[in-house]
Amino acid sequence: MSLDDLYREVILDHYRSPRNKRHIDSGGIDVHRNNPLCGDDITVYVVVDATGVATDAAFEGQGCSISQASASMLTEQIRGKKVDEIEGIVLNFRKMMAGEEGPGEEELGDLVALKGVVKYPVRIKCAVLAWDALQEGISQYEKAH
Amino acid sequence: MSLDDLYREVILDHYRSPRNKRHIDSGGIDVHRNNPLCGDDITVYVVVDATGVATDAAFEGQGCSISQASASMLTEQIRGKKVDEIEGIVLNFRKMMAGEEGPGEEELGDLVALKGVVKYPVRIKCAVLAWDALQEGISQYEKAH
Amino acid sequence: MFDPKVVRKDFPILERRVHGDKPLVWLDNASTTQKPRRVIDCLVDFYEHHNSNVHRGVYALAEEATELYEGARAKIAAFIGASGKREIVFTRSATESLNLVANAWGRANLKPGDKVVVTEMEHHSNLIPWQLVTQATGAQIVPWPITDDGFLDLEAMPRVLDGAKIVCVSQMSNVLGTINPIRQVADAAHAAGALVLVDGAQGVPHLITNVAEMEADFLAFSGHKMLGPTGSGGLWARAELLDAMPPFLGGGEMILEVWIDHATYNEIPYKFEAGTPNIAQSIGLGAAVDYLNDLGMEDVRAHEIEIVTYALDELRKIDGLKVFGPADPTKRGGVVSFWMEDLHPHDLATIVDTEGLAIRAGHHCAQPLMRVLGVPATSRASFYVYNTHDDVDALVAALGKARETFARGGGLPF
Amino acid sequence: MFDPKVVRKDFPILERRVHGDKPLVWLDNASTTQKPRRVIDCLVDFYEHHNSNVHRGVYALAEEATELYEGARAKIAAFIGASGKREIVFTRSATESLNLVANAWGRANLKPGDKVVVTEMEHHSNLIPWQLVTQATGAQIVPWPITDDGFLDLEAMPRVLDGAKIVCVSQMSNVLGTINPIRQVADAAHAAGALVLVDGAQGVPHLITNVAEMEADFLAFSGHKMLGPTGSGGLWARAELLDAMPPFLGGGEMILEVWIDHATYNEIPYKFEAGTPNIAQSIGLGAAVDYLNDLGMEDVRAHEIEIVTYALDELRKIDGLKVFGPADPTKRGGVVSFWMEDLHPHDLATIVDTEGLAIRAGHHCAQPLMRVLGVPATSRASFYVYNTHDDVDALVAALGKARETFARGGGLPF
Ligand SMILES: Cc1ncc(COP(=O)(O)O)c(C=O)c1O
Ligand SMILES: Cc1ncc(COP(=O)(O)O)c(C=O)c1O
Repeated sequence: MSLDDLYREVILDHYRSPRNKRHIDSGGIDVHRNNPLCGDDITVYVVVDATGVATDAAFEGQGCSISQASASMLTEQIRGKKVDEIEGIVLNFRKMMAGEEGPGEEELGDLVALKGVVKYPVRIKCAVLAWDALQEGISQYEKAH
Repeated sequence: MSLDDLYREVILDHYRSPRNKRHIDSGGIDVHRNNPLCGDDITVYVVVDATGVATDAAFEGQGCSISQASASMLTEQIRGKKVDEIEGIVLNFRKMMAGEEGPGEEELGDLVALKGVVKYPVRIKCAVLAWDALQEGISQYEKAH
Repeated sequence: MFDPKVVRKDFPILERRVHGDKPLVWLDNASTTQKPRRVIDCLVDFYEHHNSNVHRGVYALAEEATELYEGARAKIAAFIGASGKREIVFTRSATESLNLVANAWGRANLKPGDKVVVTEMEHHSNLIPWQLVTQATGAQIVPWPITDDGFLDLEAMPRVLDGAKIVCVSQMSNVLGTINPIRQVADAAHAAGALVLVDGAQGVPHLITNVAEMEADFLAFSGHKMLGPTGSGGLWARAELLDAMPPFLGGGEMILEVWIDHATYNEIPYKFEAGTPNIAQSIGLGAAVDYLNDLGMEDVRAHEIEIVTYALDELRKIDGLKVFGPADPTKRGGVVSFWMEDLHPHDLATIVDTEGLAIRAGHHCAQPLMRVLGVPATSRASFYVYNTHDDVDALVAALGKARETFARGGGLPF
Repeated sequence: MFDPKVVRKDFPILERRVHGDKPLVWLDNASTTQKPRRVIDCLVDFYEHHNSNVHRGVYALAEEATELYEGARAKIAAFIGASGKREIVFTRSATESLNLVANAWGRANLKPGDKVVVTEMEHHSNLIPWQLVTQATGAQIVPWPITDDGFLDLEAMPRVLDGAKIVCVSQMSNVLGTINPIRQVADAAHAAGALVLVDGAQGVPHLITNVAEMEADFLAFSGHKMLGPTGSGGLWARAELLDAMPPFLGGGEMILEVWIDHATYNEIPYKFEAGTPNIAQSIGLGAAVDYLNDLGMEDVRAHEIEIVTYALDELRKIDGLKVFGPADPTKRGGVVSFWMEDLHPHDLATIVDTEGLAIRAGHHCAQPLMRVLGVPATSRASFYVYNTHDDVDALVAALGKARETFARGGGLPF
């Protein structure tokens, strides 16, 4: 097992300089998740406009490089996308985390760097933490609309 | 291990024809004991007169040959004795059950037949059940007098 | 169909001799079963290669131990037809599982006057927890009577179910061997608005058990009675019920976020597994399930019917011996309780022990049932996959010896 | 004094290699310890020769199993200086023992407004059970603060004890390593009319423990953290307290006489051991106690002080690494929690794992303490009798590798 697979440069970069790490009074998606294994916690915020487009996305919280980088990349990847597109990204990301090869990786952008996590099963929970929050947020949004 | 050590003829005789197996409204010692291992239960009754002599002793209950025979012999052995003599008998009986050799056996009469029980540790509880009740009764009596 | 004489060879303890040179004949399977080599090896392998706490570590051994532990959970879920492994909570024993339901479900759901139905054939482990919780909540216990031939009295069913909140019933009686009609009970109970808690301590090891077909709500089982290690057992419950229940024990692993005066709880089943669980034991239970699956539960049951048929036939030939429970071997499991005239069960068990046979004497943790049967205790022989006709013959011979020791007198000594 | 390099040879798992060819370095002893050959052999011997349920059978194997099980109880009683084996209740774990006290003692003795004191360094297992029982009874939890250097704040003692009913305190912290002054706490608590529950999960394996000298009322301990099997543990309590407490779990063995709606209970400790207990595991714990006695607890402690001294010295040489808890090795156990600048503990543990080292990262089931320390998590290495200076050196080297992987950035990432 090579650690380089896990700690790709782009991951360390997102960890050191997280994008969109700030609070939003979103009035939209605002979901907190915690990983009881290690105490990592993440809150994901998404502002969705009237046409169903995520005009802003951000996160807060603390945790390991994997959970932080994953959240940071998530916010970049979903910004400006429509909610149903975002659902597709969530699905593709989960597939990647389940070790499934396949199309859709190109849609994941930087997130492909997280592919190496698959070889570290206990760390998958870190990578998906923000995504669990996002998915919960989308369900809540869809119930409300 | 020979079963003859356990099931001496005198034990089977007391089992088949228990002595003093009846209820007494003793107004004196009246204690119930139960063996949770097997559900055996015994109540021991002793009438003690003003001079501290056990003028009558009896038991009720049901259980295996060892517990029944032991209770039956107990009633025979303590009848007509003074409470402090009875305490001596209890002590000698317990010593025998603990596998201690020693004087005092002659005082135990038929009870010596129970000596073989020592080789069957799980059955010792059966043999001492009535004696536990008697001892509890004596303590209660002594507290009250 | 397996040959029990071949199966025996998998169980090292069956080589034992007791009281000098008497080969061990293990006929107390309703109390606990012996362990096959495969289960023992599984424990040794765990401690020699994978021992670690589960769920909490990021290192190799923690990952291996967690995978083994969760793998065992999946095996057990499949074994009883659960819809997923989140419906399986590991416990130490059937007793702990039953207490979990009484405490977590009972304390949250019972109010003064509520009825908890408990059959007259229940083991103390499915009765005392309900006594404790009804005493705490003001609910009351309603006994469900049995018939003279040892079945649940179905005529009494409408009466006992009326107003009931939960029905506590064993899948198979550990005294009578009776197999209870769980599906029928569950349908009636649900129609009456009650939940059904099945005590599967005897049923799961011996019968083909499918919780979906049973339609019950809770099923407690005991790993050490199905070839697993001591300290293994579990609870199945429908996920919605587990989700809605408050936790039972508190501690590590069952939480999400903790402050000094409150906390949020983990998802099921972890919400109910506080602290370090019985890790090696639960993994060992998984190995026992593999072993039973290899034998095939259909064949386990077929062997049981076969040996009970033989045992009942042989025992009935003995003068003055009364067998309790259903006469039809297809309606009962491999538990045979009996009374032999003139011989208290305790004496009887001691005498057959000197011949190498382990049978149980006593109230079998079912004192209310003993009162219904009108006996202070019974003798009980119970069979499992490694028992043979030879074992039955040995029992019959030993009973003959017991009879000789206590030459006949007159009637029951009580 | 034993040589840990020789002791290691008794532990088969320490031969393991992980991630290819990396020798296993087990530094998560605060979570669970490895098992010596003697304990594993004891389990195998039990299942191959003596396996039976305890207490209830009259046959040879039941007698043997009961003698082994009760023998283990006596060993444990002696190990912690209890006045007799009736004061020892076998449980699965420290967690179960703590829940037993919270439920059996707590539900019977706490009223609205009563105070339950819990230190800020308690493990969730000594906190959540009290949350559950205070929520049920209307009592309230009072946190006992700690000082900056990781000790109980003794200045706060009079305030927190005022009106307290029970004080819940760990013998040794599983995060800070702090050894708490139990005797002093107990004397003050008793003077204030409160009982003292000691969580000995970390203390009993590592310190010379004598309940008579401690003057506490309850002591919970965990067998699997002291070389015993998973599923072993226990509770010591003063006999008068156990006698006066209502039962916790209901079922077989804990009763005397049972009717449908009420029952009388067995004498202690059996009143608290419902159903089939963790038989083989408790016997295995007895074997672990034998092993520790052979090493000698004085020497176990001396080795611990020695290795912690070395570890603290080496870790302090690392730039940007902060160790939590007392600085003086004689005032702390073999648990070393630390934070390494720029590296989240979770990442750190993954990296050192690839070098074969098992260390723990996270909140260590002590979230309230994490808040007090101002960190989301820590890394934790914890030592036991088989750990050597080589293990410390391997840790230091692996930390170097972690630092390399995460080339230095700026400060704590939170
Ligand atoms: C019907 C029944 N229920 C419950 C139990 C208790 O199970 P355990 O021994 O796993 O606590 C038993 C076994 O003694 C039993 O036969
Ligand atoms: C201080 C402390 N208390 C309680 C526990 C819980 O013990 P167990 O694992 O036996 O449930 C632990 C171990 O995790 C601990 O370190």
